[in-house]
Amino acid sequence: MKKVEAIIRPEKLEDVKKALEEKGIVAMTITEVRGRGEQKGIKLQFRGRTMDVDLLPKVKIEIVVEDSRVDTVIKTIADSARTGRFGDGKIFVIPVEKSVRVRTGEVET
Amino acid sequence: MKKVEAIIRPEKLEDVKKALEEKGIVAMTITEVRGRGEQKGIKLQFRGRTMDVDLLPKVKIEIVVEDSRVDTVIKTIADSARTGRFGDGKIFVIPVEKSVRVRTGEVET
Amino acid sequence: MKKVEAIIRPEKLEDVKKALEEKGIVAMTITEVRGRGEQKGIKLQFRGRTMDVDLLPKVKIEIVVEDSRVDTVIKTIADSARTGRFGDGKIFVIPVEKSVRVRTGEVET
Amino acid sequence: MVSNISPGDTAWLLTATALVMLMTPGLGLFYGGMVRKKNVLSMIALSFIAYAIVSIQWVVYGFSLAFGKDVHGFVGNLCYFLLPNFYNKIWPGTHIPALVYVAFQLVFAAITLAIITSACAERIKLSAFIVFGLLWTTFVYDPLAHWIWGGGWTASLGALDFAGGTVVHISSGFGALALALVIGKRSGFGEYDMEPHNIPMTLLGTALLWFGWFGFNAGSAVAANASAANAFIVTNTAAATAGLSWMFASWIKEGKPGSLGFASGAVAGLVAITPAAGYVGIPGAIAIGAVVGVLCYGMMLFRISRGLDESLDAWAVHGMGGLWGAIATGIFATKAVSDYSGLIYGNVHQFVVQIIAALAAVAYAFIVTLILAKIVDAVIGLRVSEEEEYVGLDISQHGETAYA
Amino acid sequence: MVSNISPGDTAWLLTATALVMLMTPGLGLFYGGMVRKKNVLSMIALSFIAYAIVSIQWVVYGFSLAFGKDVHGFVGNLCYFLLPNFYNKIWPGTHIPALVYVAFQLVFAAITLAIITSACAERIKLSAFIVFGLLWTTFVYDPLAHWIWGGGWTASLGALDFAGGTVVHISSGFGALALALVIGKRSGFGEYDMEPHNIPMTLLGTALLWFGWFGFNAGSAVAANASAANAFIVTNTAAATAGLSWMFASWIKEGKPGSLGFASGAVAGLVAITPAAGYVGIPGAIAIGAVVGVLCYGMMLFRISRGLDESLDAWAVHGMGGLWGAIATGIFATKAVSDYSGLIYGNVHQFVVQIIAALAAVAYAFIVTLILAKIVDAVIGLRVSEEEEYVGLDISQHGETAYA
Amino acid sequence: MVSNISPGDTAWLLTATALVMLMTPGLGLFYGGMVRKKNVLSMIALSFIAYAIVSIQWVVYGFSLAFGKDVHGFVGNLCYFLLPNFYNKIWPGTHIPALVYVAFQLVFAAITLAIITSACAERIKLSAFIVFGLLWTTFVYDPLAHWIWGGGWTASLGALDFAGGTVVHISSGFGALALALVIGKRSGFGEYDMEPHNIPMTLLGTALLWFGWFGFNAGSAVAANASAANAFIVTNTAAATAGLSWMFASWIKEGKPGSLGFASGAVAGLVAITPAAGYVGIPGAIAIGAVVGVLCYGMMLFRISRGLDESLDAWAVHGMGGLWGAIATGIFATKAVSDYSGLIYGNVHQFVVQIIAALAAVAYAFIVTLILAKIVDAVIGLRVSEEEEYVGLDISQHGETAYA
Ligand SMILES: Nc1ncnc2c1ncn2[C@@H]1O[C@H](COP(=O)(O)OP(=O)(O)O)[C@@H](O)[C@H]1O
Ligand SMILES: Nc1ncnc2c1ncn2[C@@H]1O[C@H](COP(=O)(O)OP(=O)(O)O)[C@@H](O)[C@H]1O
Ligand SMILES: Nc1ncnc2c1ncn2[C@@H]1O[C@H](COP(=O)(O)OP(=O)(O)O)[C@@H](O)[C@H]1O
Repeated sequence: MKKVEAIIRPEKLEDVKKALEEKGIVAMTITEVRGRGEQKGIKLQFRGRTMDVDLLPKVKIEIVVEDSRVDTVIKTIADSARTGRFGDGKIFVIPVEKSVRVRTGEVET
Repeated sequence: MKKVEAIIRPEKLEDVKKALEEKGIVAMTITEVRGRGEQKGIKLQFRGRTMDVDLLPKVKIEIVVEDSRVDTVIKTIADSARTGRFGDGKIFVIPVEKSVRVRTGEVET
Repeated sequence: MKKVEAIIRPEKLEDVKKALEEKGIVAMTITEVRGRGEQKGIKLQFRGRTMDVDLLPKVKIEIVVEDSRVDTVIKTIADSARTGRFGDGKIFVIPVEKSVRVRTGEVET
Repeated sequence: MVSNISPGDTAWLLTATALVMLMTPGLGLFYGGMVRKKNVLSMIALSFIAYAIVSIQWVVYGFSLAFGKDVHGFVGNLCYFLLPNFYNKIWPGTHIPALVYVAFQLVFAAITLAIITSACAERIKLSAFIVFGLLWTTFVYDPLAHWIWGGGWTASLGALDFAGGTVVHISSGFGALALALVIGKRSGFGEYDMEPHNIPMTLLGTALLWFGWFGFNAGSAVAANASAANAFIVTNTAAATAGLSWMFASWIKEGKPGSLGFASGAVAGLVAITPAAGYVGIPGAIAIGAVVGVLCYGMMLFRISRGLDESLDAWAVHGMGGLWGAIATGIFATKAVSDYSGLIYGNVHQFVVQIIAALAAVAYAFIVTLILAKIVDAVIGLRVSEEEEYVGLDISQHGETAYA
Repeated sequence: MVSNISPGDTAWLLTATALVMLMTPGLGLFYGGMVRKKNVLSMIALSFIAYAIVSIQWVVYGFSLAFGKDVHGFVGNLCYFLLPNFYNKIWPGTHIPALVYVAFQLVFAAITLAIITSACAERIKLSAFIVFGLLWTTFVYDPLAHWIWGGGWTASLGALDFAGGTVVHISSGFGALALALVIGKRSGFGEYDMEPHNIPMTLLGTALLWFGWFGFNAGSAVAANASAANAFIVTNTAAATAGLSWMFASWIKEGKPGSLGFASGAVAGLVAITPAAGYVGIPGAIAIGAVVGVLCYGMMLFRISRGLDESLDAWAVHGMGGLWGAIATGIFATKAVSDYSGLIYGNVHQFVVQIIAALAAVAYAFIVTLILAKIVDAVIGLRVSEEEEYVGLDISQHGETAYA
Repeated sequence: MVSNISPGDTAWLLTATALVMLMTPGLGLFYGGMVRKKNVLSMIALSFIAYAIVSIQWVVYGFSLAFGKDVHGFVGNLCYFLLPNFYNKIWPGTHIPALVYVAFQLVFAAITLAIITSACAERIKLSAFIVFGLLWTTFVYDPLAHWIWGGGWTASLGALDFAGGTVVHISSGFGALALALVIGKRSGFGEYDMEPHNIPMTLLGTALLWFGWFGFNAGSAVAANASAANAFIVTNTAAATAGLSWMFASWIKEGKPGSLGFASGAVAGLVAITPAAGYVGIPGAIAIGAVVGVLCYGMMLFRISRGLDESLDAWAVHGMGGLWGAIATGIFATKAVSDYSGLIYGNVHQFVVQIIAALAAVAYAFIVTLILAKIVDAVIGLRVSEEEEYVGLDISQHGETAYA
């Protein structure tokens, strides 16, 4: 099992959710985060000065899936979250050793 | 070392904390998240329509422990967070390679 | 690749950011969390009673880097986040199997 | 006829009416801060909707039920249905246009219904509240207002209620108690904490209530005169004293004084001085405030200890505070500020009359509310479903999320 | 001369002016709650800055343009530049000091400019707004105020506008429409949701607007008399009715009644009763409110369906609500409360005059705003850059973050 | 005797008193938005508690110290202890009931103590504040109020202070400076940023302050007359001008105009016009406002550059703004609006008197506050422990968390 951790633009969350649903991926956890990529956020000019606006609001989506579906999840998120501009986000894949359903106590590995 | 990541009902947090303390597990990190499981949240009826209320508020508990205590942590959380209804949550176990205490710089692996 | 997950005092975030920038580490994701360490937070006395104030506000910094830079990141964070008092925080290292840039679809492993 | 209008009195009453109007959304914020994030819109909306329902009911027939021609000392008749020819009328016994008097009384009726929403916080069905609210203001508030202010039987008895201790606070407080019993506890009540989600919002609500209460009490002189002045200052004195009194009581008992405690105490002080504001002086106000802070704090603890989910303490603060205020009026009334005197000046009669009128209001409000709530529950159901309650009323009743 | 001041009238007008002043920041909160978190400071600041600009403009020359000696029925001259010798003046036809009249009129001019910020929410450049605002209040508001209240041509025609249906609401509503067309949609509009970030803030704003509107309408009697009393109570009636009317309309259409719907409806009711408040009675107020709630709700849906980003619905609520109110005044005016009567009493003339005056205001406000907006856009640019819009105006225009 | 009451004046003063009352919680919100999330309840609660303490102290003996029979020009005696027989009294020189005058003065005393909490934000022990507050209002405010308004020595000198430039603003501003020196910096001050946690809350506070200030200044005419009208409009003019002035100054210096800058400037303008409101006209108000915006902005920068943690700038805004206002009264006073004239009309005497009175207030407030703060610090300790400060005062002093 893997955890796919995607950090995307907040305004793209609905699109991503919809795209994932179509692929049958429903379960997910969402966290509001702030972040910056290698460009150090966005540069604003004012009165001859430049100001970096970093740590822009982002949304983190976490989805735990069996290994076989990881690539689908990644592709679906990447496609639906893309605008083509800086700040579109990143997706990380992290190993998960075990998963337990609290309601039933069932364990999956 | 492992990170146990549990996503539970917010109203169960106090119970879980208490149960863990009894087992000697004190350290933890809490994040407010929103999430949905495979049921796509809760269905509400109104005027003949159905509305999915998804992304309900949840609490994520992260606890890093030595491998030997992972099962205790999981069991304690699962038992104390359970109501038996949909939405009780999930627990994931993720490998941790190293841990550093900022105050002292001590490293544990 | 690894994810370095550091939980630090909120008031140290600026210092940590600056220290990391000097080392060329710019990209990061920030989450507001609450946490307690083994000391169970801070003890306050009042009218003869003692009260544990636990789950103090913390900031979680997540940085995904190539393996070779992990130690620099850890050291830089630890040094710049340190006050020497309880509550300074913890740093965890978690394996990352894959990383995808949404904008371009590029995959790194 | 219009020649007898006093612009000064009218200016003050217009202002006072606006001040009291602001109390209802103020109460919405006061309550809204105390519920969980998922119910804050519902809580504020209930106050607004209560205000709107009563606003219409009052000008159509509510004012008439309260102030129309007396029917057996119990209620007014419908002679003032839709306020016929009120434009050129001066309200008898005053120097203000009758329409100002109607408006001033309207805002009292409105907030009274809003207070009762404490009892059904975080679980009432919006449609049920609308029906219940209309019934309640008609069958509970209007008759009670008639009894004391419309020439009804407690007025004849000689009971004093300057600005609504019985009409507004006892009625809503004990009404809330009855409603809470019928609607039942919130799911999870007593099992886990339901912390207030936004205390600054509650403190803002407190500020608006305190501010508006000057209109409530000093406006009840229905003139810009010495009686209004007295009501103004004793109102402030009682609120301040009660705020500190609750704060110190909780400081001693719990080791820390909550800001919510101060706020609740202040409201309790405002409640208790309401019936007395035109009859007591500064020393009486201090006594009334000091007692009510401790009293209502105790009543809140008692309510909690009994596992009773009258969620935002309308009963403990308005009901019991109003009861104390009604009785205290019979204790501390002094000839220094009006024609009436109370127990401490040897006037046992006034004291007894106050108790009778207050207990009658307690009984009437409790019983009729119980009946109305049962009927509404039976016919359309007071409560939302378990799922709706779990996701919160903001989403389930309004389709909205308070904070994005 | 000062001997003719009525302290009662003056007291009420001072109060009314303060109440109306509070509406502008109240509107800032009303709007601020509806934008995204990254633009809330900008939204509130725009209201404050509009208020400040007009505050200075008005005492320097704005009042004079509106109320100075008539020039061809179109605008006032500059005889009241800097309010010469106003201290000892009583405003003609009233019993209040001229400076109170100036202040009362000032707060109307100020909020009108603030209403228009709906159209440029989340995308206007602060510097451009300052320039645009100064031009707009000078070239749109001041003449329109003159037309009806300063002895201009619509006044001569016999048009009625008690408290500013044309001057304040039509002008800002149709001005907002024009400005929205010039400045264009927010980036992302129609692609993804832009949810209100803090609905309780909007409800607080609603409360302050409602509260302040008593000063707006009942203050427009410029005396503490029966006309003020009538304006006060019909204002409340229309607001309550319209709040419920919008709420029920959206309940039927969308299945759930939003608290924002109630709030928007209440504001629509307040808007619509504004021109009518001194001329209609309770039944008229109920009719006006019931219609306007449904009407403005429909107009909002229509605007959205057309993909028009007049972001916070100044056009749908103030523009169309004001238009309806202006016309409704000509329908429901009754001799029971003033010297005028409307269509339902057979007075076709008044009805026609109202329509003419309203349409003239619509046309004037729309066209002149369009021109001014185009000019400002051409010269300094109305909009922030794409990046600035993306990070939000709080950071890009003010260098601040609302919530830490 | 009661026959001489003017209902109009009384109506206005009742209203004005309520408006000023609202300023204290308004200030709590203004301050509360600027502190960190963990101290917001403490900050608001300090304002409420200041209000409550003074409310009781004032009716018991504070009013008497300020307005009782003069003792050597320095303080009043205790002849008005508990306000004996005030019900039927008209306040001398006015047409309002004495109790209204007492209440009006009360709300001034209350907010003055609240302003000073700027200096001890995020670090004061609640119990220490209660003791300090009671001492401060008694030994600093009451004598200063007597000096100028109770027939004390500065009044005899001919100093002018229409609504409290010296009494309220200089006293609290320089008192705050002294208190900040004694209590010391917040831990972490200068090391890391302490960003305001909720700027919309501060803007709401600004709105309530501005609104209430109309009561403050126009109420100080103690009548609904031309002087009140003048005070009203110059208050608004100065606030608007100063808001824009601070905004533009920071725009030039920092490249961006903060909404907090506008808000601080507006408050500075309200402060500066306070002593002058009954003596200057519109041009004077514009001058006073334009200067004070830049001045107080500079003073804030100066304070920060000196590493001084007078946390929320009561000194820079109220102290220095009040000082400027007091002096400016001696510059811009004009016979066009009162019997007094200032420096620009050649009256050097008034100018000198203003400076003497202002500096005396500066010195008295600073020194006595320093002494009182030292005493309280020595006896019970002003500051919370380091841990308590770290977790925040909401939890450590009140056992509460603001937002859940
Ligand atoms: N190396 C990283 N470690 C942690 N988070 C990252 C990293 N790189 C990017 N992110 C997160 O992803 C977000 C979007 O990244 P960004 O670099 O702006 O995308 P893009 O490369 O398309 O411009 C950032 O705001 C940050 O939260
Ligand atoms: N596969 C998953 N990936 C990420 N988060 C998940 C996943 N499954 C569940 N969750 C999280 O756990 C929460 C509770 O899950 P849920 O499925 O509702 O529990 P249950 O299975 O008992 O009904 C969800 O709201 C979501 O935050
Ligand atoms: N074992 C753990 N698992 C998860 N989070 C932890 C753990 N230990 C510490 N933390 C996080 O780190 C924060 C700081 O830890 P703390 O123990 O207070 O530092 P120190 O050891 O220097 O006192 C905690 O508040 C918590 O959020």
